[in-house]
This record gives sequence, C-alpha cells and structure tokens, in this order.
Amino acid sequence: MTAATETGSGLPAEWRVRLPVFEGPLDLLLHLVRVNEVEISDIPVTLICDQFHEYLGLMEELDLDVAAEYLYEAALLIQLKSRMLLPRRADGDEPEEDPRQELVERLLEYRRLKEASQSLAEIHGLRMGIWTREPDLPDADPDERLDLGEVSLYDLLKAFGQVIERYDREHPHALRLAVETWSVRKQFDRLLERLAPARPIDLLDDLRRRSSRGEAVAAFLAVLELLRLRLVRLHGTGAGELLLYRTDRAVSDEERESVPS
Amino acid sequence: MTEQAEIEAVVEAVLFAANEPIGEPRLLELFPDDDRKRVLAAVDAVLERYAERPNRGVMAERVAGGVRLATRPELAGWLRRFFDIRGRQRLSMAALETLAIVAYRQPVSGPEIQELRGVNSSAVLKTLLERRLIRIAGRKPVVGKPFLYATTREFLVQFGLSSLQDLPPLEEFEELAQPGSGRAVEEAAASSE
Amino acid sequence: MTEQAEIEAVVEAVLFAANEPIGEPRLLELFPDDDRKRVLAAVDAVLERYAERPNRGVMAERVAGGVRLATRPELAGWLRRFFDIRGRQRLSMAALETLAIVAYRQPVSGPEIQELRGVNSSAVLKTLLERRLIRIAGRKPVVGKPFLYATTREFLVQFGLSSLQDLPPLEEFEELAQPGSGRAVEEAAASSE
Repeated sequence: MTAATETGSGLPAEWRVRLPVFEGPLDLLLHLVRVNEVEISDIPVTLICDQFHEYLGLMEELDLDVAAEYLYEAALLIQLKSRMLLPRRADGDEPEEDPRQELVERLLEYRRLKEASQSLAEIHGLRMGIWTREPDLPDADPDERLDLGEVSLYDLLKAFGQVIERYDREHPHALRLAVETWSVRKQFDRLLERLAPARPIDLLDDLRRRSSRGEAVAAFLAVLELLRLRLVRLHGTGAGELLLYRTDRAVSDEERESVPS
Repeated sequence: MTEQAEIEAVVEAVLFAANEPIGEPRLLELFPDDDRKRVLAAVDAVLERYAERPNRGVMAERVAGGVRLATRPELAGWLRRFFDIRGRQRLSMAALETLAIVAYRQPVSGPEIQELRGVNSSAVLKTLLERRLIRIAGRKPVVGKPFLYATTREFLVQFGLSSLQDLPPLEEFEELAQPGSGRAVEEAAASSE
Repeated sequence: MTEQAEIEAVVEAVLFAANEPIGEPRLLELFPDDDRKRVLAAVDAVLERYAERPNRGVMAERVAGGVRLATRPELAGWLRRFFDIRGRQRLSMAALETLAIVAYRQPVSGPEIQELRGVNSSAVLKTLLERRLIRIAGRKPVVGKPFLYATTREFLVQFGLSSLQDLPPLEEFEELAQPGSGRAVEEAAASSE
C-alpha cells in the first residue's frame, strides 16, 4: 500500500486534518476525479489508484474501519493499473478496447445517480417543511388505516413476525407444547411438496429440524403414511443416513383424505 | 416586526395543523411583543376568511379556549359517505395479521387462527373473504368441522407474487429486518438534520 | 342534481378531513352522474381558493394523482417553533441514493442496487421500507430470487409528484455527465477550492 508520506501522491493537504467521509468507493473515486480536475472518460489510472490507496492509508491511520467494499475496489484498481502498463498492440484492425472502459462506465453511471439523488435531496429538504393534519374520520374505525392499494409484502411479513412474537411471549414453552397438536396430514403435505424426483431428503435431518417433539412425531407418522401409500421409499446409507425418495406414484384425493389430520 | 400577511399565513397554518382549538396567547408567544396588534388582527382575518358561506366546507370557529378550523357540521352526512366508501379499500392491522397467518399456515382453520392471535377472528375473516383475499378451502375433519382458509389468486396479485412458493420464509424477513453488517447499520444511522 | 356551491363545500370538507391526496374519481363517486361537470369545476374552484398567496398558510396541491391540503413549506420554521418539534428525521444521502435508484430503475433488485452504489444497501432499504417510501414488488426470476423494489404512493406524496412521469428526467443528468461539459468543469473547479 502506498505510504501516506508528507508529499503523498497529491491528496488535498487538509484531508490529513479532516478526512472527508464518502458513501462508498465509487463516491471516493468520483471525488478524486473532481479534485484532480480530470475527465472521467480519460481517467489517469496510476494517479487515481495511488490516491485511492493513500486515502485508505489515512483511514487506517485514524483507526477507521475500512469496509470490504473499499478493499475490493482497491484490488480492482491495482489490476487495472497493471493492465495499463502492458504495451498495447499497435497493429490490429479492430480498435483496441480501453481497459478503463468498465470503470468509466461505472463512474458515469454513479455520477448520474449522484445528480439524481441530489435533486431528490433538494425536493426532500423543501417538502420536509410541509405539515398536514391528523385525519378526522367521522364514525370510521381508527384502526382501518392500511390502504389496500399500498399494503405490500413487507407489511405482510412484518404482521406475521408480530403474531409469532406475541404468541411466543404469551405462551411459555411448556404450556405451548401441551396445547399444540401437530397435524400428520400437514406434515404429509409438507414432505410431498419438498420431495422432488431424484432429490432425496435425509429423514433424520428433517426430523431434527422440526420445531418441537410433537411436530417431529407428526412428521414421523406422516412418513409411515407415505410409505404405506408407496409414495416414497426409504434407503439407508452406509453413512447412517435414512434417505427418503419420492416414487412415481401420484397421490389421489382419497388417499390424502385417509391421512389423519 | 413581522409582515401582516406573513402573520396571517402563520395563524392559518397553525390552526390547520393543530387539530385542537388554539388560544390567542399561544399565538402571541410566537411573535415579538410589538406584533401584538397585528397578531390579533390576523386571527380576525382568518376567522373572516373561513366565515360560513354556502360554498365553504371548512369553517373557523371560536370554541372554549380558542379558535379552531373544522368541517361544517351540515356536511357530516357527505363525509360519512365518503369515509364509508374509503373504508372498503382499507385493511386493519388485525386483518393483515390474520391474512399473514392464512398465507403462511394454509390451509388453516378458524380455531387455529384464534389460537395464534389470541382473539376471536371471525369478523376479520369475513372482511378478508369479502375482499377476496382468502377463500374457504374445505372443512377440517375434527369436532365441529371448522372451515379451512387459504389465500386466493387476488392475494397473489395484491402482493406481487407469482406463486405461493415465492412467499418469503420468515427467516428471510428477519435478515432484511436485522442486517448484520455494521457498515450498513452505520449508513442508516448517518442521517443528518 | 346538486348545487354547485354545495359540491364545492363537500370537496373542500373532504380534502380537509382526509389528510391524503384524493383523486377526482373518488369525489365523483359521491355524486350522481349528471353532476360530473360541476364536481370537476368544484375541484378547480377549491384549487383556486387555496392558490398560493403571501397571506395564505394552507395550499391545495396536486400530488400522487389527487389533490390534498397542506401547509405551505415556507412556513416550516414557524410551525416547528409553535409545535416545538424538531421535525421528522431527514433521509441520509445513502437513503436518497438508494431511493433514486429505486425511483428511476423500478422494479429493481437488491443486488442491482448494491452493484450501482458499490456498497451493501440492505439497512438503507429497510429504512425506506419502514418509511413506506418503497415497497417489495415481487421477486426477480433469477438465481436466489432476490426481492424487487418499487416506489409507493407515499413517495409521490412526500416528493410532491403527480406521478412517476414527474420525476426529473434522467437525460438531464446524462447531458451533465458528458465529459467536458461546462457544468462538470465548473463543479470540479468549485470543489478544488
């Protein structure tokens, strides 16, 4: 890594006093392009690469955590620098591709994004100052506040997470075991759905993953049902696994109904 | 000293955003002492601006302890109709929770839902059936033969899913909700005034 | 048939009570079909009534495909003082960058966002989901089935956009990004001072 000496490789002197913080490696690169007054399309790789490393050096001096993304970008830059040093072929009919092309495109794209986010920031700053009223809903259920057009998967997941959390809180473990009854048919359905042709599952592993003893028992009974209906076969391996294979047989509705629910 | 027009604008904005009657003393506090007369005049101007007229839906009125903006009582019937219609496109948190249980545990019976939520859910189930987000998928062959519920195609459309297999497992949500990377957390926190 | 004055009053009252943008179709539902022209004229009349003037504190604005009443942004300082609230937390630059990607590229997946920004963005995505500025819009049918994100109606409301077409066109930025453009050189000079 380039030593951040007094002369350095040309980072602004005040950075040694107050190191600016960037949104990420692309933001840093874009900034280096600006302070050096160079064009993105004709980026001086050696200079920028050295300054990038110098910046990382300053971060380390200040005991800042250098995020993995910066190290990854630093490695890309070193690779690019070495490619730039290779002699270019003078012959050839096809125009040679500039090794910087990909970096240039990424930076241009990121700059566009920066511009877009800055204009959003301006709008945001202004409109943060707008106040609305609490709605007064005559006779309306104050709880009916989720607009169906706006409810998304995130809300649904969050709601389910809440249910589970509340249930666990209100039902101490011992009590829950007593209350819970595990459906054999549900385990039957679950296993059938999981079992793809030629993709066996390890029965013991599957049973171990059940959330409770009760569920494991139900799953085991379901396996017995599956065997009875010749929907699966069981194969023991030398390694002590019990592999469950799906057979070709289709399951009829009557057969499914015959499984205790 | 503050411009009369600006004081009027501030008074109107405060009354609009407040949702409760605001007395003159609280408004006077906002401005330097020598604006006193202008503030009182501004309150009168706003009262006048929102005086009752047949084409006005909002009125300013003096009530205990101050001035407030409110809809004209004659329009209550219209407002009720508006919010009734709107209510049909809304879901309560209770409904969303129930929908989530049906989505993840289907086919699931009423009693099972009640067990998980800890409260009777039949009214909510009715709402969800009406909105066509869930359907009856048979009866559970246990005592009382309760209905079993499952989600509908409408449900998939609403949540942008192509099939039930696309429903993310709860662990995936927990990952989304609690990303482990310190750097990412830092980023979210680095919001400046 | 309903009197023009009464329709105007109803429209104003609904906008006042609703606290969210209300589109014309929802207002039209309230009245018989032959009132259609009068309803549309009433919306225009209310917009005109709340047109920006120096002494007005409340404005009517067209956002997210509807009309809503809200305070004028210029009065933010006064309102903060009156209600003694520092204001909602502003979005960080990281959040705004991510929001810009979602707004312009929607539907866009988490990995695509990470690629464009060059950093992990999951915490920022969560912030935006919590603030209801973006939503999960399904899954991308590629390896790993990552979530796809899109903006919400709340995004349009908060950024004062009537629809996504109102986003500042990206071509502008493309032009700015042309090497050697006056703006870019100016910028470089300004930041090197």
